[in-house]
Amino acid sequence: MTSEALSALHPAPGDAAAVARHPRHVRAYGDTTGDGMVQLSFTLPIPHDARAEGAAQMFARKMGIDPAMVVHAKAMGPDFTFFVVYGRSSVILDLAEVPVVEREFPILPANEINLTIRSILNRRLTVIGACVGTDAHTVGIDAILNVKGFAGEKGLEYYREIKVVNLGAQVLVPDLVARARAENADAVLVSQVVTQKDAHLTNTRELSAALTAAFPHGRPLLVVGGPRFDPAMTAELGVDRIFSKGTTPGEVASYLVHALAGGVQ
Amino acid sequence: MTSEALSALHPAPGDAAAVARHPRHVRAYGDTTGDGMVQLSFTLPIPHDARAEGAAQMFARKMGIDPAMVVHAKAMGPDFTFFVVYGRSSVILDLAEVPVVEREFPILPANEINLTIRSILNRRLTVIGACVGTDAHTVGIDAILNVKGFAGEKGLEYYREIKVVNLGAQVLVPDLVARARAENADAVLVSQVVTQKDAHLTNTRELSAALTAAFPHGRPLLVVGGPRFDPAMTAELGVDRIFSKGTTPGEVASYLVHALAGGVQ
Amino acid sequence: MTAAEGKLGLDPEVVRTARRLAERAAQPVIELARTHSTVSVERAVVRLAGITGADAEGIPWVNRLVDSVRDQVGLEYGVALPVWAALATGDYPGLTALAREAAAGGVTFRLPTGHAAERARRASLRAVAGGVARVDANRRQREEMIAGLGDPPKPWIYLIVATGDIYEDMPQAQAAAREGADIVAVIRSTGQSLLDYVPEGATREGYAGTYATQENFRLMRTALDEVSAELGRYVRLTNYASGLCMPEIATLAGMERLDMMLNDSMYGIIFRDINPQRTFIDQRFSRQVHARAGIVINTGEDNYLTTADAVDAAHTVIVSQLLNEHFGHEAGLADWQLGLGHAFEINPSLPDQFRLELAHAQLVRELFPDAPLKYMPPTKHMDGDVFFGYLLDAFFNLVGTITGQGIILVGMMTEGIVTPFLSDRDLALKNVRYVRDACGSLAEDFHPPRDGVIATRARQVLSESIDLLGRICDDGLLDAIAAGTFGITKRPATGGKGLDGVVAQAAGYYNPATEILEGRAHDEVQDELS
Amino acid sequence: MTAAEGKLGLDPEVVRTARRLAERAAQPVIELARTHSTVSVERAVVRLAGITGADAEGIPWVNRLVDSVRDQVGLEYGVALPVWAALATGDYPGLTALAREAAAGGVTFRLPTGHAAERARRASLRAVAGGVARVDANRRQREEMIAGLGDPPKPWIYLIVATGDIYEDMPQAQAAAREGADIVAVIRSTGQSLLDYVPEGATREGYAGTYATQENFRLMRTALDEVSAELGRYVRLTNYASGLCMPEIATLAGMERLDMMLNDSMYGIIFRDINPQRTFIDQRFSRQVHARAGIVINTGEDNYLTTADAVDAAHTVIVSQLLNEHFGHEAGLADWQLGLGHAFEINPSLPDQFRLELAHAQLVRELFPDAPLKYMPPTKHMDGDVFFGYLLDAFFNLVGTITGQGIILVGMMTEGIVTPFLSDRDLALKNVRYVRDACGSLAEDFHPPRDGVIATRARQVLSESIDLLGRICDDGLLDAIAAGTFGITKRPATGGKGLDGVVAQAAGYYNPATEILEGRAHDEVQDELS
Ligand code: B12
Ligand code: B12
Ligand SMILES: Cc1ncc(COP(=O)(O)O)c(C=O)c1O
Ligand SMILES: Cc1ncc(COP(=O)(O)O)c(C=O)c1O
Repeated sequence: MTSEALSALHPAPGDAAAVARHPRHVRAYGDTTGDGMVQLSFTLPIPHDARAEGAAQMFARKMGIDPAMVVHAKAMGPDFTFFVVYGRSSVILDLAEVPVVEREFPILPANEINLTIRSILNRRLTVIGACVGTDAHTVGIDAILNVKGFAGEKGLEYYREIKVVNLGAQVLVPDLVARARAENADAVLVSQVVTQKDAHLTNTRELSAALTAAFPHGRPLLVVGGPRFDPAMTAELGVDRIFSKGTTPGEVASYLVHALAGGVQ
Repeated sequence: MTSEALSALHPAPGDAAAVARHPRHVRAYGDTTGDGMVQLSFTLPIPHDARAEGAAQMFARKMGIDPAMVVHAKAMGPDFTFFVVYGRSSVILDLAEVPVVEREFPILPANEINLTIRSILNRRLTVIGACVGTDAHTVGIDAILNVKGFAGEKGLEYYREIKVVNLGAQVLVPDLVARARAENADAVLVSQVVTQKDAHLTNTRELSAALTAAFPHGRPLLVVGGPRFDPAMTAELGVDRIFSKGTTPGEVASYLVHALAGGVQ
Repeated sequence: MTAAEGKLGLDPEVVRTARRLAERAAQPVIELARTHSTVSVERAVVRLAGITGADAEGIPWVNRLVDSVRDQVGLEYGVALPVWAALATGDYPGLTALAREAAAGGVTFRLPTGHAAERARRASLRAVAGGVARVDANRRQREEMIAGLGDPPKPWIYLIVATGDIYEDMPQAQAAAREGADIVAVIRSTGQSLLDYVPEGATREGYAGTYATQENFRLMRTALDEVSAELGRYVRLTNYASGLCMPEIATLAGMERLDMMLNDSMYGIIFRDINPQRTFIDQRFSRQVHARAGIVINTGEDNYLTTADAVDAAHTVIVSQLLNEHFGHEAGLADWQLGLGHAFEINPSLPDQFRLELAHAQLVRELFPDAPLKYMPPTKHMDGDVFFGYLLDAFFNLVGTITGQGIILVGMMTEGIVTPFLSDRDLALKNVRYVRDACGSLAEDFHPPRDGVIATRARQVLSESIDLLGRICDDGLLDAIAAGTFGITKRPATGGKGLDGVVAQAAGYYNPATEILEGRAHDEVQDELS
Repeated sequence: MTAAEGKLGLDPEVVRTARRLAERAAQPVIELARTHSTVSVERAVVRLAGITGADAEGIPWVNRLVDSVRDQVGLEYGVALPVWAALATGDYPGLTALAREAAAGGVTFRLPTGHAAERARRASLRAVAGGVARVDANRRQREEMIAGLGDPPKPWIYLIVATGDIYEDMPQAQAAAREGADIVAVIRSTGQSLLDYVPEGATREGYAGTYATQENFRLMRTALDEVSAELGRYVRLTNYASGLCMPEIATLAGMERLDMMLNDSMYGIIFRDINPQRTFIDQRFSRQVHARAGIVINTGEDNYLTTADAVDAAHTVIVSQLLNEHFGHEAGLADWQLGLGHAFEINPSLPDQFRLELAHAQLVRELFPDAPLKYMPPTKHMDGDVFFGYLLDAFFNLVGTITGQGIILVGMMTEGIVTPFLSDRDLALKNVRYVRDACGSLAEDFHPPRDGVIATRARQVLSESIDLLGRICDDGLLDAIAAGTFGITKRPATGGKGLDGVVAQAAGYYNPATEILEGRAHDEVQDELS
């Protein structure tokens, strides 16, 4: 770490507020700059006996918390113990290293989106939406697609130049791919809410492979969304864009015309 | 890690319950053996912007949580953001490595304690208690010393053969040492509850040094207690025994006669 | 009237009107269910007669058998006559052997007539009576165990396990019981309700839930019997009937002594896109089985409030409860078996949110004084702030306590994040216990004034319910569903999955299970049943 | 009578009896306070006259000065006459210079007589009037700011900052205000209340709190004025008067426009082992200053419940509040200035805990209808389970809302672990906001029956209070304290710290501050005060 970074962690008295305002290296903050305090809770599959609190402390220390205070330990039956730990985390974050998924496109008003589609495609843009696999959580995809929309913004159905085919829930990947071919879809929008055992990742990879295979001359845009997706994983999952918690329809529409206009290869 | 340990983490179907019952290596437990799930919350001194969730995720990853889900992020004014993270901790704990402060003495009934003191010392055992420094939390030390006691057990004053001198709160170290000399104390019992800026550790070290200096031919037993002490730190702090949260007077009395009888050098 | 009642000043005449309208709205659908059958109803009949097992692909023999019958003679007359006619040939040692042979294409089914028909009728009736006898025996055993072990006081604490692996579920369920759960529910894997068959055997993989199978039912009931004995309190087991196999799962539940079942007349339609007609027919049969088994059903009105707004749609919950009540009564369920559902889902940032919740919960309590209402915790507004989520669950528990709900589904702070951790359940139960013990009879101090926020709101919801019921009577329930009345989800009467499994009963349709369940065959099978 | 009142059916005659007994019990102690002074009272006088600064060791000049006077002539006549007599020599440009010289041993103090005495009296009166004028100006400024910016509705949200570093405290206080705090309290470093001087200047080191100094007061008030303007709502500042320097800190608070002060007639005795006589004398003077400054005091009955059991000792809280009320009135405080303290400290595992808390809180509310009661959150039973702690704080907030408490000290989930984190406060405020908004006027629905758990408990506590007051009247308050009546802590009248700072007033004792504060010098200092 540079000495400049170090001094940011230990500001000189007097100018602390100024220096601390935008340092590059930061620690967790309990009640004092640089104190590194965090709260952690977890269960260990061990009985709550003399060893338990020591085990919890060691666990926390292995996560880089030192000193670690085991402030709560509770037996849950004979084989498990729940712990709450407070302590100082050794992590120093270099903010310059944090990958930022900045929005790579401007947010456009509805009329401009309609105009752009018309001028580029000279026809309506066809979008197919679905929850694939066994996922039946449609509220998220409906929020994006239905006229009613989300957070005060109308959904994609509201856009004159967008044709929305919403297949609903629990759609099988082959059915979705077939429909995309039949409709000659420009974009496939898929929602995945259930994440247990990484179902969302598995399903997305499966869909991406199937779609690519079904469209040898270039597949439609593939956009996935859901509250627990990491937007930085597009390459890993083989999709064009990932939207997470709190997405609004306007963002999705703006992204689509941006991609259409060549923002995506 | 041994392959035996690894197989304990991934039990074969069928005998999972049996193998998992007492494995030597354990991970955190969310809802499935080996899932490693933990919950973490912390604040970073950064604004809640596009970068924030990425920063939180990186922070968690640096603590060995991967995958890390930032499930909650909340701006606290313009300069701070609070995060809640769930994810899989990489920590695998070797239970054999956990230091256990097992009670090194048996718990004795009051009459036996009185008898032992009488037979060894042929006089009453003198104990001096106090909260040193600026700490005014007397409930803990009173729970140990006062007749009323704690958790249904009578305090040390109740023991016929123990003479208790309770100096109360905010006692200066020199005053305590002087009184220990004046009373010819066998044991000094000190409580420290306030831990901010490690006050309890600083005060304990100061006391230990002063007591040792004042008794060149061997100081009284030095016992400290308080809810946030780590019982494994006796050597570091220069004390004979540390008692933490939930201590009962009977434990302390039993320890004292054990130490008296030579359990402590 | 219990102590919890009569705080809102509801007009009994208005309440009677609401019930009358619900009855009228339900009538055409009941008629539909009376005059139709489904593949799953027919499979349930054969299951009651004792068929088990599945082929190498995991498709149960009962499916193979009913499919063969359907292919060859159709199901308009029911599966019983052709099947027992085939068995009467003496060529097959039993139902499973018959099914195996049928799947291999080696059986020719015929609709028997005359004497053969009468023999098949009698044989099927006796065979099915064996299954019903098992259901009856389970019911008696439950009653005895409860009498012996003791029944926990209301509200019953309802906890979910959902690891996907029955062998992880069992210790978790026992742990939950030790921590205070009175009822343990095993959530199903996400895909199961759209399977048109019931998987077989003990299962260890499932997404966000564990498959409902007869063997899993048995394993879990055994685990809970064990812990019930240990704790000296009968711990109830719940699973889910809703889905394409409602009649069969209800049957298996009766045969494995489950105690409660999620069973809603419309959930499958709205939240699984199952065909409405299929659902209403299946629902009626499944409830007849539950009625016989002494199982308490749980309805699913809480779900409406996850897709619709809890204030705007409050009256749809009441309407659905009144419909569920009538459908339930018609199928033979007693009031104590009607665990009508509702939920604490009002946006917590709405002013007076807590008092509006009190109004809704108290209204349901006063409308259905003898039903063991099932009250569901907040889910929609659980947004990842686990601390606040834990608090919100406490206020849910408090509403439950003040308004005397019968079954409290315990809220989890990680709702919105993951399926519950072991520790979530432990913390959640601590939450429930605190509220229950510390606020015990707070209802004693709760007296909403007649013209206050709470009583006014309750009367308003009731009056909106009556308006909606009136419209449903005019348009028909199926059209109302098609128009998106419930959960703002539109489900046309001919859409959705499973319509092809529906069949209109022909004159001469025969169903031995219905005969027994509707009390028409009692004399004939006295021996089998006692 | 406000809406919150009259729910318990208290007998007004019984309430009057309680007040009469409290007055009788307080009387001898008030007499003691009237006829004695202390080093800190005398230092407060000189502080009002404008002295500031400290020597190289950090001991304030005012201590040096008063100690010199005391060494040379004693304090029986007060410090004013000797000091202003010395100043009248013209040898010293001002008080600070005089103190500096006195510390160096270069001043000889004498008790002036005759004309010199009269001159010293007048000069001291005028000098002190300058300080009182500053206090008055601050009071007016506060009133104007409140009128201009707006005053938040009750209950006021009270938050603590306690980093030990005034420069960390300031942004934290502003952040707290932005998040919704109506009152910010800066906790003091653990050792300060036993210091017999007030530290000087801006301070950055303190254990578990920040030193109370005039400069820290000023810095923090400035920071809060800034954020008040930003938010359009006057944010109040609180600090602690209790301790060996109660009169001086009260004075500095008035001079720096603090808005509320922790000021209890017995806290220092019981929880800091300060001598009882010293405390009662200091307390009276400090409250006279608060009365003038328009400062709201907060009493410390909550603390009793951390050492004694909250159920067993509930009546000691009431007795202490009645005493604090009488001491307060006698010192000139109006009802709106009496932030009487109490707390939510009943063991949460006790059956009916929540309803007992409701009973206690409602009782206090009805006994003191015009006082802005200060209600303290659970601390003792906050055991490290931060999730449960967060829940318990919500039920505390709920009692506060239902019973209409005036000042809600916001509970922190990390109570029992660390002094609060920034995020603890943020979460705690979300907790408060939910309860306040969602349960808003739940009091409307709260009607404990006369013979129910709540009303019965409240009447029982009141009757135990009357019994205890009777015994105190018989034995004397000082003896009751010595016997461990409050907080089960025994404090004999001649024990504890600071008794050597007490002095009996001689005939001819003169205190210009008291003259003004008790309204006897108004004509003489009209010019200075207007
Ligand atoms: C509503 C709900 C239901 C409803 C669903 C109704 C319906 N028609 O959708 C019902 C009651 C039916 C239901 C059932 C189940 N549910 Co559910 N349910 C929820 C709940 C409460 C809210 C979800 C929601 O509607 N959020 C609101 C929407 C607007 O947010 P969103 O989905 O995040 O969508 C936004 C963004 O993510 C994004 N987005 C989402 N998708 C897409 C797609 C694209 C292309 C784009 C661009 C953007 C985008 O934009 C949206 C707007 O901003 C959550 C808990 C919670 N509080 O989150 C559990 C939850 C999702 N359910 C869960 C589970 C397990 C189930 C069940 C499996 C339980 C069971 N076994 O019975 C069942 C079965 C469902 C199935 N087969 O999938 C779990 C999932 C756990 C996990 N992480 O794996 C959750 C998290 C609850 C929990 N903690 O256990 N559920
Ligand atoms: C009661 C209390 C007070 C009372 C104390 C009354 C009294 N006479 O003791 C009052 C109200 C006066 C008080 C004041 C303050 N308190 Co305080 N207080 C508490 C509280 C609520 C409970 C502590 C307690 O009594 N526990 C019960 C006893 C029985 O438990 P115990 O102390 O752990 O003792 C047991 C064991 O640890 C062990 N033990 C303890 N000592 C010893 C000694 C020996 C020799 C042995 C063998 C065993 C032993 O045996 C005991 C029995 O099992 C805690 C919060 C909490 N819930 O813990 C805060 C707490 C301790 N207080 C705190 C603070 C900061 C203060 C103040 C400084 C705040 C302020 N600035 O105004 C003041 C000043 C006090 C001072 N100068 O020290 C902080 C300390 C933070 C920290 N970790 O540094 C806490 C944790 C609250 C918080 N989160 O902010 N407090
Ligand atoms: C009435 C009812 N049935 C069934 C379910 C679960 O159905 P599935 O297993 O299809 O997810 C629910 C879940 O909330 C329900 O309320
Ligand atoms: C009335 C009163 N005064 C003072 C204090 C704090 O005092 P100290 O600064 O001595 O810790 C408290 C704390 O609870 C209090 O209640």
